[in-house]
Amino acid sequence: MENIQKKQAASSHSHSFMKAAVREFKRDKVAMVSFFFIIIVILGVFIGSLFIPKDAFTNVDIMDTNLAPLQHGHLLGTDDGGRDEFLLLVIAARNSLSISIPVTVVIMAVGIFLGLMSAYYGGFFDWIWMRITDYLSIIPTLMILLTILTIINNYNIWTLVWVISLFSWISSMRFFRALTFAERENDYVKASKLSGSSSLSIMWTQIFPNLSSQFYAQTALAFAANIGLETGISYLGYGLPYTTPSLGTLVNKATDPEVMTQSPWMWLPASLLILALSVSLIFIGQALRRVADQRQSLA
Amino acid sequence: MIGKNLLDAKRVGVDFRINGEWLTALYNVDLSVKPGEVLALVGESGSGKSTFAMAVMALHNPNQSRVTGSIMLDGHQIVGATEAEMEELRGVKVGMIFQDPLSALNPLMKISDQIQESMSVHTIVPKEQWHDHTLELLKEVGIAKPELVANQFPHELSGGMRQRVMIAIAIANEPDLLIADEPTTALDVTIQSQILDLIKDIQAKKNIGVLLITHDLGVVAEMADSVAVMYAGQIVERGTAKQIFENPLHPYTRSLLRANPSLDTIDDKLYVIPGTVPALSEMDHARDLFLERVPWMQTEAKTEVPDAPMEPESGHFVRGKAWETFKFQDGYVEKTRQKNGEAKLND
Amino acid sequence: MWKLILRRFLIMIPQLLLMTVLLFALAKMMPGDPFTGRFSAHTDIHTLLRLKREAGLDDPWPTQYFRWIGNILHGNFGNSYVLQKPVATLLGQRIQNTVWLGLLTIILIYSIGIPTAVAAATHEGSFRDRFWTTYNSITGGIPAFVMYIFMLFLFGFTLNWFPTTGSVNIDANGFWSILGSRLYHMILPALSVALFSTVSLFNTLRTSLLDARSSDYVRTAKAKGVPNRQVFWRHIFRNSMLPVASTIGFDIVGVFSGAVILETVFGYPGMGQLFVQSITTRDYTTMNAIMLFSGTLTLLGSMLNDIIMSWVDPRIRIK
Amino acid sequence: ATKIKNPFPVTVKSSKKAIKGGTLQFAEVSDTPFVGQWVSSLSTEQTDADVEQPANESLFWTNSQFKFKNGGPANISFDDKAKTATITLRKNLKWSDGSQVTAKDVEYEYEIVANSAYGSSRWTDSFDDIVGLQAYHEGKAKTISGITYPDGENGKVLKIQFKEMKPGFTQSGNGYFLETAEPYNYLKNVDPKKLVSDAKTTTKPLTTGPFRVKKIVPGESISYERNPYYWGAKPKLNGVNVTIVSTAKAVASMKSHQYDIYNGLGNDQYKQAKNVKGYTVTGNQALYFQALYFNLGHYDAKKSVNVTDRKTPLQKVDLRKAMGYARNVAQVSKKYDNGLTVPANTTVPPVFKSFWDSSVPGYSATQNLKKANSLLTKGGFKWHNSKKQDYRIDPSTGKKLTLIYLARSGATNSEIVAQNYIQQWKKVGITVKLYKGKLTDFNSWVSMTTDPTADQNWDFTDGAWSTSSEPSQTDLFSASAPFNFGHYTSKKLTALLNATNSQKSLKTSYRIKQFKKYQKYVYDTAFVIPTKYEINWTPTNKRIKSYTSAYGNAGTTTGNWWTTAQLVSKKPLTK
Amino acid sequence: MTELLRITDLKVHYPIRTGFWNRISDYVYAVDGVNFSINEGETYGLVGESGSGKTTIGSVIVGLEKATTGQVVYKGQDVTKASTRRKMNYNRDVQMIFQDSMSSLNPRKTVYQIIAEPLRNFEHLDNNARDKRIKQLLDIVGLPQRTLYQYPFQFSGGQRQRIGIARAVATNPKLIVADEPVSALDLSVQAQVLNFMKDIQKEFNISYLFISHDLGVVRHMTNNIAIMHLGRFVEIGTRDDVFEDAQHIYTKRLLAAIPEMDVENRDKNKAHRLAIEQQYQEHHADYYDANGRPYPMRKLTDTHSVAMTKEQAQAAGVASGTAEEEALAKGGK
Ligand SMILES: Nc1ncnc2c1ncn2[C@@H]1O[C@H](COP(=O)(O)OP(=O)(O)OP(=O)(O)O)[C@@H](O)[C@H]1O
Ligand SMILES: Nc1ncnc2c1ncn2[C@@H]1O[C@H](COP(=O)(O)OP(=O)(O)OP(=O)(O)O)[C@@H](O)[C@H]1O
Ligand SMILES: [Mg+2]
Ligand SMILES: [Mg+2]
Repeated sequence: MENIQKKQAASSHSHSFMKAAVREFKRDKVAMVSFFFIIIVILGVFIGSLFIPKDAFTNVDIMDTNLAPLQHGHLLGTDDGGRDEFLLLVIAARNSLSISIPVTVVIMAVGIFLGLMSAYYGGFFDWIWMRITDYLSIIPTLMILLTILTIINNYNIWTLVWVISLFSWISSMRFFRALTFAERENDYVKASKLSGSSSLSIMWTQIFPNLSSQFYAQTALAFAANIGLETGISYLGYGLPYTTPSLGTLVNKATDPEVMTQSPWMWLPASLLILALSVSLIFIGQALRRVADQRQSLA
Repeated sequence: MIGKNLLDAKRVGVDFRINGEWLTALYNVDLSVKPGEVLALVGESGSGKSTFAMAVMALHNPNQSRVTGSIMLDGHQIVGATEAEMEELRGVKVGMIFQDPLSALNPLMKISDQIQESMSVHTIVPKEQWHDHTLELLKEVGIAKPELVANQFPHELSGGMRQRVMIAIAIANEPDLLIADEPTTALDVTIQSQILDLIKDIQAKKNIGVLLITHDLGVVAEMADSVAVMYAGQIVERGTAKQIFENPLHPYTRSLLRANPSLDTIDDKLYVIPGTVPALSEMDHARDLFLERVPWMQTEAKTEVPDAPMEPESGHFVRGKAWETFKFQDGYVEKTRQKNGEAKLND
Repeated sequence: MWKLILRRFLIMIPQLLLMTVLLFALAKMMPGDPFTGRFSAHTDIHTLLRLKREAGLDDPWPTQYFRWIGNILHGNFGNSYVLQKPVATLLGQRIQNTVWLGLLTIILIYSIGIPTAVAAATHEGSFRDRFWTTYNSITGGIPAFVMYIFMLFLFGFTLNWFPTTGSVNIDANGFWSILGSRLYHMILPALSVALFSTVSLFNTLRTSLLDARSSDYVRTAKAKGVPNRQVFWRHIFRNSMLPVASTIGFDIVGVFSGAVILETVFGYPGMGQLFVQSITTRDYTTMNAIMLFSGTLTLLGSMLNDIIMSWVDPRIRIK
Repeated sequence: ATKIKNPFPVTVKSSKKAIKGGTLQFAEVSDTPFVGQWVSSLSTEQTDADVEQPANESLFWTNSQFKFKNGGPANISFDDKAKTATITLRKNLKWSDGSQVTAKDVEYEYEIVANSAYGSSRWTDSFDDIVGLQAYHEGKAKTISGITYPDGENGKVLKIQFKEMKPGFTQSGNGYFLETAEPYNYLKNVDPKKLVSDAKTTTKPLTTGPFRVKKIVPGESISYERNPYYWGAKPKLNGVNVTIVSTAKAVASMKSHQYDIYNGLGNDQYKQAKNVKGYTVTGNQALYFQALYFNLGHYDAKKSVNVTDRKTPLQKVDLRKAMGYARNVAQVSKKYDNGLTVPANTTVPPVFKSFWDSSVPGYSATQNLKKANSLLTKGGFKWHNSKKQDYRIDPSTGKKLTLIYLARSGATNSEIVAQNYIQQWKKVGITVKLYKGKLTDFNSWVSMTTDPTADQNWDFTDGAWSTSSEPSQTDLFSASAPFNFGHYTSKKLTALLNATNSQKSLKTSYRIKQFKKYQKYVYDTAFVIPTKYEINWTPTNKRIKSYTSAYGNAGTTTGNWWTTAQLVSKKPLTK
Repeated sequence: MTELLRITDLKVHYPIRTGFWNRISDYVYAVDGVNFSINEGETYGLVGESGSGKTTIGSVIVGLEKATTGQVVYKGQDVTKASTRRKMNYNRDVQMIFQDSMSSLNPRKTVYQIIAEPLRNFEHLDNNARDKRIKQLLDIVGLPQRTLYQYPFQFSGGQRQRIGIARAVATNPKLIVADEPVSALDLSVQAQVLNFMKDIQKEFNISYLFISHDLGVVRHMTNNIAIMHLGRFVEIGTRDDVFEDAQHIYTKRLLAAIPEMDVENRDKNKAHRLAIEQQYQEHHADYYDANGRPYPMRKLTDTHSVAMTKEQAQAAGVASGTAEEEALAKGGK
């Protein structure tokens, strides 16, 4: 019974958020298109890649290299290894998303968890965490990432996820810490304490719902940023191996001005996909933020 | 106190565009302030008091709002005046102080700069005198160490001091009219009384008109020469302070006075006005909106609302006719009314 | 004030020390060493080993670490084993290049971001506003290097408007000609960053302009009779620049950390490019010096922020 | 017999009339800046040597086969009986500040190499052949007893006393003596430890070549002007600008006609570079070979000796040969190297016309899967499922035959090429996996191949060498060579290598015979499988009146191309 | 009347931390030694200027702030320790109403969820019983049942304040700390809320600690009043003691500053106010010690204590011994 009650309560909250979001997205056609685009890309890429055998994108076909789109049945042409660009794009997108999605999840989860705890408990706990983040934030992140990636000899998607996450949670923690600090000032927190709720329950059932819309918006932005970071690392040559292509490795081909002009099919689709993903996520983030603002303004 | 009106507002209306729809926030407001007079504008939150003040200053955003009617300020028409004309009038003819003296002062500017800016945009005080005049002003508003304060920033001053500085800024160019929008709501009672006394002193000394906006009836009683009571964007009653407090006519005024805790009510329940203020979008200003909260009265008085206020006493105006028949539901009769004889007016 | 700066400096020391430990450990964990790059069939491996030993790379880690730290404390950043120069000399040139580029970039970012934010905020809801807001959200979302490559290709090679390599033309002589040549070399990279990095400045400034516009003190100023122009510049703009000023330190740091990719793409001989090279050649001394420099810069940046803030915002006074 | 063709002209000429003076724009294609070290014994970078070309001149001239010849800044003569070499400097050989180049200056270079205070990495055991140099190197002697000045330190003659005359002496780059000099008087007051970073050796050098440094932007570019003290023909150009251009930008900058000469372009860029209007590609065979090294043993660091003792199916010669036959080197060369590499048959580059044995067939000329299969079957590597021909079994373990390939990253297509070979080997049933699933970067690769304590869990790798202009291969494959990555040794191999350096080999015809024997042996045992040779190519703008990529001091009338270089227009030509 | 809660020598000092190591450099003496007690069913008024420490006292009583020293004795137990409070389900009996009704209601929770929270934690009701109780509470505060699943922003200020009250009374508390419950409300709404508070007080015999700076409201609501200044009490007494017979200069000043709804006599009032103000300026030193803090309390009558020196007390005509001494003696029993 108790559980049902809670579920009801929870669903009625998310229900209203969903409603506001639906309203907002209906009003904002750009955000709506972005939303469906993201969904289609994610589903398409993950489901599609299930049907692509590994050979299709690892095997080199020396006869069919550098084909322009639509030649020899290659929709988007082939690369310098004769690999089909379309298949590559699907796999690359899957790999890039397989990195940026978990990274986003990790840093948002760590960020909200530490941010909430740190701001809520304050005092020594907060002080320690702030000193840690202070310390970590003076470290030149990209440089250290590159250094670490040269040390790790044999890495896969998961290693990359952990390494990128290692430093990226700081800003999300600070963000949520600041929000929680502001939220904590509200008297409803005191009221909950007086109503006998435990600290944990106050944090997660009282404060967190008020951060949730910022949380969604921030997640969209972080996701976009992580796609950028992953591709940037791959661009510098510290990404995944050849057999695990990512959007960054595809874009990387444009560093060769010759490829850039003569074989745009090798890098342009990937660049456009990155751009479209990033921009869509930004539009979604903005819409979600407006959903949050709307509630505040209604209040 | 007889003379030409300093401020003469006739049938002033203000509409706001909210979500693409024009909604009326102020309707047919008639008000006037004479030199040397303190007019108190009272009413509940959201009744339109600030909206009126901003209309006098012509500070409403022209894209989001429109002002109709006529507002004459010392012979200048404000409705429809250009921005340049208004810049000439603001600070010179009319000065204004606001409720929250912290946010109303620029946090990044020294006090002296903020006062002098007032002088610098007009030609009334010659440049050589700015410095001395600033110190003089600060002294005038009761700041003990003007030299020190002049060089400080707003956040370094207490609430009362800030409000004094606000007053100094407002009177820097010796305006004829001072608008004070809830000048003491954010202050402690002791500070409040000091600031009110200060405003009163300055008003008397310079013989200026004051439009004092407040929702505190006590403040009104202490300060005002005349009073205008506002409800839902309309002036429901106006008259001298004495008339309003001793012989309130409009049902709203009477209800408000009754709801105020006083010595008489000490162990009783307070009077509660039934119902709530309608939302802006639900207001039909052609009617007397307060009467919707008096369900026990007959209907004729409610529907028939003449456009012009009635003047049952000289200088005492009241909107509509409902006052003639209004009785509290519980039959309560105010002491003053018992004393003055209710019948006299009701007949 | 000076006392505070001093104290902040003292606080920096443990943070930097901790950082040196991390950097040192990472460097040591990297495969290879600065001498692997010199390897060829005609160098005697024993000579290489001797040189390595002489460079102290065979000593126990703690010895190496403390020697390194000791030297740094004496202002000696060691020698680059790969480029065979004192790191200080090497970095000196590179940092200069990066600093100039960074400065130009920041100036460009500000001179694009501020006017557009002002235009957008003063015409809220207009086409101009929507245009610049959209421009910023799109440019802010594109991974930078994609745009760098594009800019380089278009303006550097196809249109041939800008030099595509180096930091100065070797034929430039005399102060003005050299300065001109340096500027000419920096414009394309700086512009490529600036055109696509205004988003945070734009958003911050636009929001705070809008906030300031409806603030009480602006109403006060208007009530004084202050003309609109003056209200805008003295009250709205000045106050809105506060949050912008509060990020200057971090902006500077951001520009420097962006140098890694930027300089790699444009082949601009700055710190970032040197870093990528030093990491591939395992030039520890150079690599660590650069990271240490960046870390110090971050600290100085946040200190600069505090100082700027306490300078422009009288509410923040350092005790 | 194997034929190696150079697809490019060695020399190109323009019929247009030359302009007077002019500045030549030289692009050095490189992703790292030049160090700018002018003391040759302290410099290790090829980039440095390239960018310093206009101002540097070697003491001795050579012919196109790298044999010393007279007529250059100095002459060298050998006395086999007395075991001496005599170096005679030209009377008018001067440093670029006008001071004389002296015998001491030549000797000073030896001091820099041998005195560890200077930190040179050039010292090798070969120098032990000069009398007293080892003692000096070890600090036991204050001077080098084997080097003497018949005309005094400031004279122009230097005599070197050797312990033993070597067959390689007559070839430039033999590593037994040095071929450059340094301005002793100019540098003598610099603290040896600081010499490497002193302005006198980095930004304000003294040189002897036709041009001298006017200005240096460190790491980026150098501008040269005529050296008025040059001993030879007066250069025709007013100056030369050398600029570092990154690999990624080189072709694009060619297309916008920014430089006259592009030195150091990668083979993967040829396809784009070859058709750029206004440029002609010149080229020559490179001193380079690449080979497949099988990891057959380990290096005993204590004894400084290689031991062939690794347990691996690769100990079977049939498997090694099959690995060679299964590769499609020619296809890869054509596709990815654009014909700029050619399948190699031996480990001696064919530039050494007389030493290279064209009769050895090699394994890389054509892919031969049939032969590979039959060799494997012969070696006992049976198919796991002979019908399906899925993979082969290692008879010694009975398990799937799997080899680990330590492939190097670096070029843009390294990964593609590696994957391609892996696919080819799969065709003959050899399962090959990349070491840790990916390519290994250069630094890790060096650590793994040279450090005996590193992980040795790999079976084969690619090794490539830019060889010296002396053909000896002792440094590469001898039992004591630390760079013998395959650690293969045998009595026969040692004997063959020794023979090429023996006193008998002072006679060139004997030496050639020994070299051919050695190459045959490499082919038979297949302990390394030569993969490819390379062709150097240089696009040059058509505004250069004449250009040559000939080796040595051949190809021009004056013996130094930089003095004859001329331009036919003010700007690089666009057609 | 029985005593419900007694505060003895309560001090709350907030440390001011500075520097990197976050060291304590000074203290804010928010509450600096106060004693008083609240009886069952009575309303105790707490008045004073902004920052004088009113909220802090309230917070300590409900357990939101820690007392630096001193005791809060409820039903004979010292409840300054969090563990004690938890053991006895203290907040079931002692609740709070906040000034800002908007911020005290979680914008993401429905009325139902808000009122259910204390019930869930303190009362072990089954769902039906709880639903019933919530509906009953809604009736008590006069909100229609349909509002049960609405969100706070859908209510007016007065309604929101009533939701806050419903939450506070949900567990039938004995004492409610009301921190400026009507300061943010308009006159007409204020009347509603005040009436309502009085109603439920009668019905459930609740005690209030009523914090306000509006003396009119305080006079309307309270039996006993404490006037606070600079973290200390300057005067305690019954309503009549304070309003009719103010002894402390600060109390007098406060009273004089209240604007009176008496148009006729406003000039007289002003003159009186100015006279008191002058008196305050002149005699300030007599009422505050060397550190500028009020003196300890002295008993004038059984109900009336004032912070003054012995001499002043004697001049005022009464008694010996400070209130503190007495309080301590009582506590010792
Ligand atoms: N710029 C505006 N745009 C839209 N609506 C507005 C604007 N300014 C005021 N209103 C609305 O007009 C009505 C009157 O507001 P106003 O601020 O004048 O009230 P007030 O009497 O001053 O109240 P308070 O005592 O709270 O200051 C309110 O309903 C308010 O929401
Ligand atoms: N958490 C805290 N840390 C430091 N100082 C505090 C804290 N809370 C309150 N104070 C200080 O304690 C003093 C008393 O504050 P308190 O809120 O109790 O006053 P108050 O009488 O309720 O004032 P108001 O009428 O403005 O609500 C003030 O000076 C305040 O600044
Ligand atoms: Mg208002
Ligand atoms: Mg308070």
